[in-house]
Amino acid sequence: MIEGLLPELDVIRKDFPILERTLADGRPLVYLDSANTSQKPQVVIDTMVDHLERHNANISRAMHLLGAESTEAFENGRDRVASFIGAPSREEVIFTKNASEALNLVANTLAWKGPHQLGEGDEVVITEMEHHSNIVPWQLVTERTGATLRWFGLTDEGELDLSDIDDLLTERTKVVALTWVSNMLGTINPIAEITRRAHQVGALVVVDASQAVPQLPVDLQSFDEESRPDFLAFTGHKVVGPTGVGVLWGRREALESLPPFLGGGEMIETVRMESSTYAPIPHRFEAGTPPIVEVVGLGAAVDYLDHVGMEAIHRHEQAITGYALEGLAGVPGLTVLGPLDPTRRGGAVSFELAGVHPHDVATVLDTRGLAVRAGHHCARPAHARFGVQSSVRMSSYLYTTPAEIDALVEGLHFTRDYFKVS
Amino acid sequence: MIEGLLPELDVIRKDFPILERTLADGRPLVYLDSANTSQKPQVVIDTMVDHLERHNANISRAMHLLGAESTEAFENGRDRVASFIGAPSREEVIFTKNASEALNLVANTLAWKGPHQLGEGDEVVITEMEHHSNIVPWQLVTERTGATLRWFGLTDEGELDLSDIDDLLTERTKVVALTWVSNMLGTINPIAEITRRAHQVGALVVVDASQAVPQLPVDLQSFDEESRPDFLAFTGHKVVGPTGVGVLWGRREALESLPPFLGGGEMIETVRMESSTYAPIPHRFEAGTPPIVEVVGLGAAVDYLDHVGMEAIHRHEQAITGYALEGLAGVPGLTVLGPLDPTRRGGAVSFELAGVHPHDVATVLDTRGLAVRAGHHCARPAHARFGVQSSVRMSSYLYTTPAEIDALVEGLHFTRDYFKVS
Amino acid sequence: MSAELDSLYQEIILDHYKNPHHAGLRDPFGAEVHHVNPTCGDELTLRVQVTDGTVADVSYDAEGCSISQASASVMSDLVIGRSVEEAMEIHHTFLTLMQGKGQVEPDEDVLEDGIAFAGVAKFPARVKCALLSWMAWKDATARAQEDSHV
Amino acid sequence: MSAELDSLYQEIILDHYKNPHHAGLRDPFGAEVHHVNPTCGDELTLRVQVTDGTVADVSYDAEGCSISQASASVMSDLVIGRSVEEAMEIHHTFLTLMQGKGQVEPDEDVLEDGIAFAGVAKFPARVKCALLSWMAWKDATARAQEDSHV
Ligand SMILES: Cc1ncc(COP(=O)(O)O)c(C=O)c1O
Ligand SMILES: Cc1ncc(COP(=O)(O)O)c(C=O)c1O
Repeated sequence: MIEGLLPELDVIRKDFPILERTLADGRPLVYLDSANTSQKPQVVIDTMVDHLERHNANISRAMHLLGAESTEAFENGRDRVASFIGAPSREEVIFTKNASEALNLVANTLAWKGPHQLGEGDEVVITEMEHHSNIVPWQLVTERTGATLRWFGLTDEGELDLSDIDDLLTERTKVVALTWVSNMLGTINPIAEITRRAHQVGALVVVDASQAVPQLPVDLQSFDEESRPDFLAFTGHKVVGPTGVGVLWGRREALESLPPFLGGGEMIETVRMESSTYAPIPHRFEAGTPPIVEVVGLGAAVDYLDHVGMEAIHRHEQAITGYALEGLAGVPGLTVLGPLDPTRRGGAVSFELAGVHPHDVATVLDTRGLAVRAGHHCARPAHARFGVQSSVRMSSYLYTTPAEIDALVEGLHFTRDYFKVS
Repeated sequence: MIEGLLPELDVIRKDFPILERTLADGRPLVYLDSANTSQKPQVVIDTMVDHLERHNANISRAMHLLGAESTEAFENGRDRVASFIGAPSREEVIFTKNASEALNLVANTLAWKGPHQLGEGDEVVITEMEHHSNIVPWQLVTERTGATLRWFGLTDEGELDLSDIDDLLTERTKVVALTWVSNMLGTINPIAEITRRAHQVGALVVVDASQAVPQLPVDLQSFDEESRPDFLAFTGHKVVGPTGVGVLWGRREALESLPPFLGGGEMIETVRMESSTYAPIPHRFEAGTPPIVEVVGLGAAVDYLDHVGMEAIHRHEQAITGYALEGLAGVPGLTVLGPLDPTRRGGAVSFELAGVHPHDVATVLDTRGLAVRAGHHCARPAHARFGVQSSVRMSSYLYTTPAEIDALVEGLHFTRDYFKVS
Repeated sequence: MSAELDSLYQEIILDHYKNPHHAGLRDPFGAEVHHVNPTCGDELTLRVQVTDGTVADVSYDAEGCSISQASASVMSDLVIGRSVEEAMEIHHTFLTLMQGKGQVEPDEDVLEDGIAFAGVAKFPARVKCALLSWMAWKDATARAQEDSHV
Repeated sequence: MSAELDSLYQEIILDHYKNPHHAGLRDPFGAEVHHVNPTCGDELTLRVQVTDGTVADVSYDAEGCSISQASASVMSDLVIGRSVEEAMEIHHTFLTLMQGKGQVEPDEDVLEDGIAFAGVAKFPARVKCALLSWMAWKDATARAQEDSHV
């Protein structure tokens, strides 16, 4: 018996209709691509259907019963999300279309007049293990404002190289943006410690929590003020919610200090042709009709995770990841990229298999019903750092079983045989 | 018999589950707020459910069967939308989160280096009847770049006042942004003619088609080149599709001339820490995980509209609007804002009822099961133009019946009685 | 249906709507605010004068529906002459009533004519209307106090 | 399952993968392009020399999977020595095969070793791999021709 697995794994699996799907040859689906997107439990789908079939209306603007119901369902989603991440205030929760938009919202608005406007001489610090969505926005804004982009490198073990932190974080540093959990290496970064250091030099801290919120119990209120990030971004589709919705949490004063991002309906107070005034947060950053049914679905999703319990989910991930790392270690020619200690990493495990290109590994596994990802997983610089162009990634979630890991390991042995690797 | 109604209206109504809902007192729902958001047919809901229960995976990046199915479903949505609006090329169809983001995409990127970058001395021309989502983005970009915002005024009949077009459109004009159909006045603007004039002075033309695409047969290919707009925006939730998805169509060269908007996964070609290169359109403007299930739903939505036939839907809207205008004319003290000829307007009818505030009208109607909108409908400047602060708006769609209009008119008589207006 | 409506549009509300108390902007005032209900565009300019910790005067200029106008009238009646502390407590009681979805029993001793708004709580779309003037008053009072502390 | 795999990884493909033809960048060339499969990061630098309307040479440097590497090798074999027009037609035939979801019968007379890719069409995720070199070739050829017309 593997310790730490969710006790009622069978029951949980029944909640996810797609897991019952069988593929060609009657093979069951083995979905090991949850870091890419998670599967959805029935309750999320049903909640969305009920909304569309019975309560659909636009929100806030609508004065009628359906409008009131829809508004309540939407704002209830905000309450649910706020409580899920322990946000100090529900108004600090902004809905975006995905994590990428949330990160761009911050980067993009820092180009414009305001207390934190970037300019020549200012520096933005990121890391070499970021997802492209936490690299490109900072490249764009630094290029456009004349600020300088700098970054933390990585150790050979796949951790942040903090040895030059004193050189990187200076009074020129205006923003530090980094991921909490790497989607490629699985590394968990010391967010609180880095935030504290960044705050000492007066920088804003933006945390990409796209891989953290699905896996770790996140409680913003448990951070002391100095080590609590200023912004935190994640995405609905990785927390068993739908696509089309992401979240930007921001400390109230930090959010209020940003100039408007997208302009339009819902984000205004009064519009005159000559000029406009803007609504308070959160609406100030939610221009246009928001992703209503998606927020309703996201509310049901985080409720579902809460119900299973994030502590339990985290233990399950660690148990499965530990079991996977053991199994993978038995495959000749296989090298894992990133930390090897399952208690100090997330559930995404990237690896190379000597003699077989990652694409070919993925295709062979796919014909056996195993869904993994091959490529650079939107983290090309981290791949370049380790001298590889691409890798295979398996990633588990609360519905993953040890038997599925066995199937993966078996599939990798088969792959080696098929390509006659010796 | 009213001419032009959809022949199988009963059958169509059965496609929309929410229309079977009864409210307090067993009253049926009379939904007259479709310009705000449309209701969804069963086929759209079912298509989304099927996707979530059987094919859910991230797109493009995924190498496995589910990933391939999901990618195909998503890209099929792009084909469907492209054909629905007669786009010259499918790659010119960009998915955003709503119409507001689509409009902001264009406005926001014009602030940055590129052939169309705005600056001092440049002018952007909009109109006084725009939705806030086609005003605020242009206020923001002109303020931020030093360009000047100008606008067409309105005639007393609620049409664009084109008398000063020669003064407004000059070689300083870099962008003309206007709505095709007004969401408040119902006015249909002469898009082709204005585009032709704007192109003569070298301006880009951005059309807000949020109210046009749901109601009018739109065929971009049928425009000759000079009078075809450069950009066209609309939103999924008003064309019987889900929230969380909007569309920006752009002429290929116009899109290619815009610098990147949001940065991140999917929109890149190669990422290095120092700098990145970007994917070709459409992906260049689709950063992060797109609204996958929403695009799948939108594909089903436009298929549904195509199946009923946009010509037939347009005739139906005209018939219902004509019938409504007649009915409203019989209510003492009622003044319609906007054109009175149903063949020259869209289906949104805004009005005032002397002696009763629009909110109070809406509430009384709501207790009778009638859903209308009260307020400024995100078009405050157009209200100011007519010296009113707010109005009541009824808006119909393909499922609206003459009996529902009768119920509205009856409800308005009741409202007058209730408030003892003489 | 008419009963439901009558629970919203109580006579007291319609009376205040037709004859609003304390309407029209007046001097002297310690702070003036302008609040908008962005949903519908209702606008309210409101002045507050605080003297020795007491709400000495409230005056306003409002464009809006019956509920928001009547609420401004009732609110002014309730707070003028009270200590800021007492007035804030009434504000709190009114807020609780409005957010109670019709489940909260209004306290006539505290709310006086304000109890007529109990029915509004059952119309979520109208709660904002009833609260507009209260929110403006709270905002203005806070500012007036800040200024007097400077 | 193995049968399905075998239809993808035909001997011809694995042979080309292990011993790619025309690999390595060569002079002279009229145009050089760098194409990327953004999904997976596969990269290809490709040169084309067009002389008197004929594809005189194609050379490349590729990092990628078996399918993309083998495809570059087969593609070079097919187009080198042909007129640009003929080569474009072969390109078109190959494209049709790839987009045919496994329903298109490959024409051995036109595609020669390229018929081995018929199985790829059944793996939508791999179609891009097979097309990478063809797209690069088409792009480079267009540029080479543009330049020669200047
Ligand atoms: C004319 C017009 N433009 C823009 C919009 C904005 O659409 P969305 O709220 O979906 O961004 C709307 C609808 O609200 C509209 O009616
Ligand atoms: C670490 C990380 N950051 C950002 C993102 C971007 O999320 P989205 O694609 O939903 O915007 C992802 C997922 O793709 C991720 O894993």
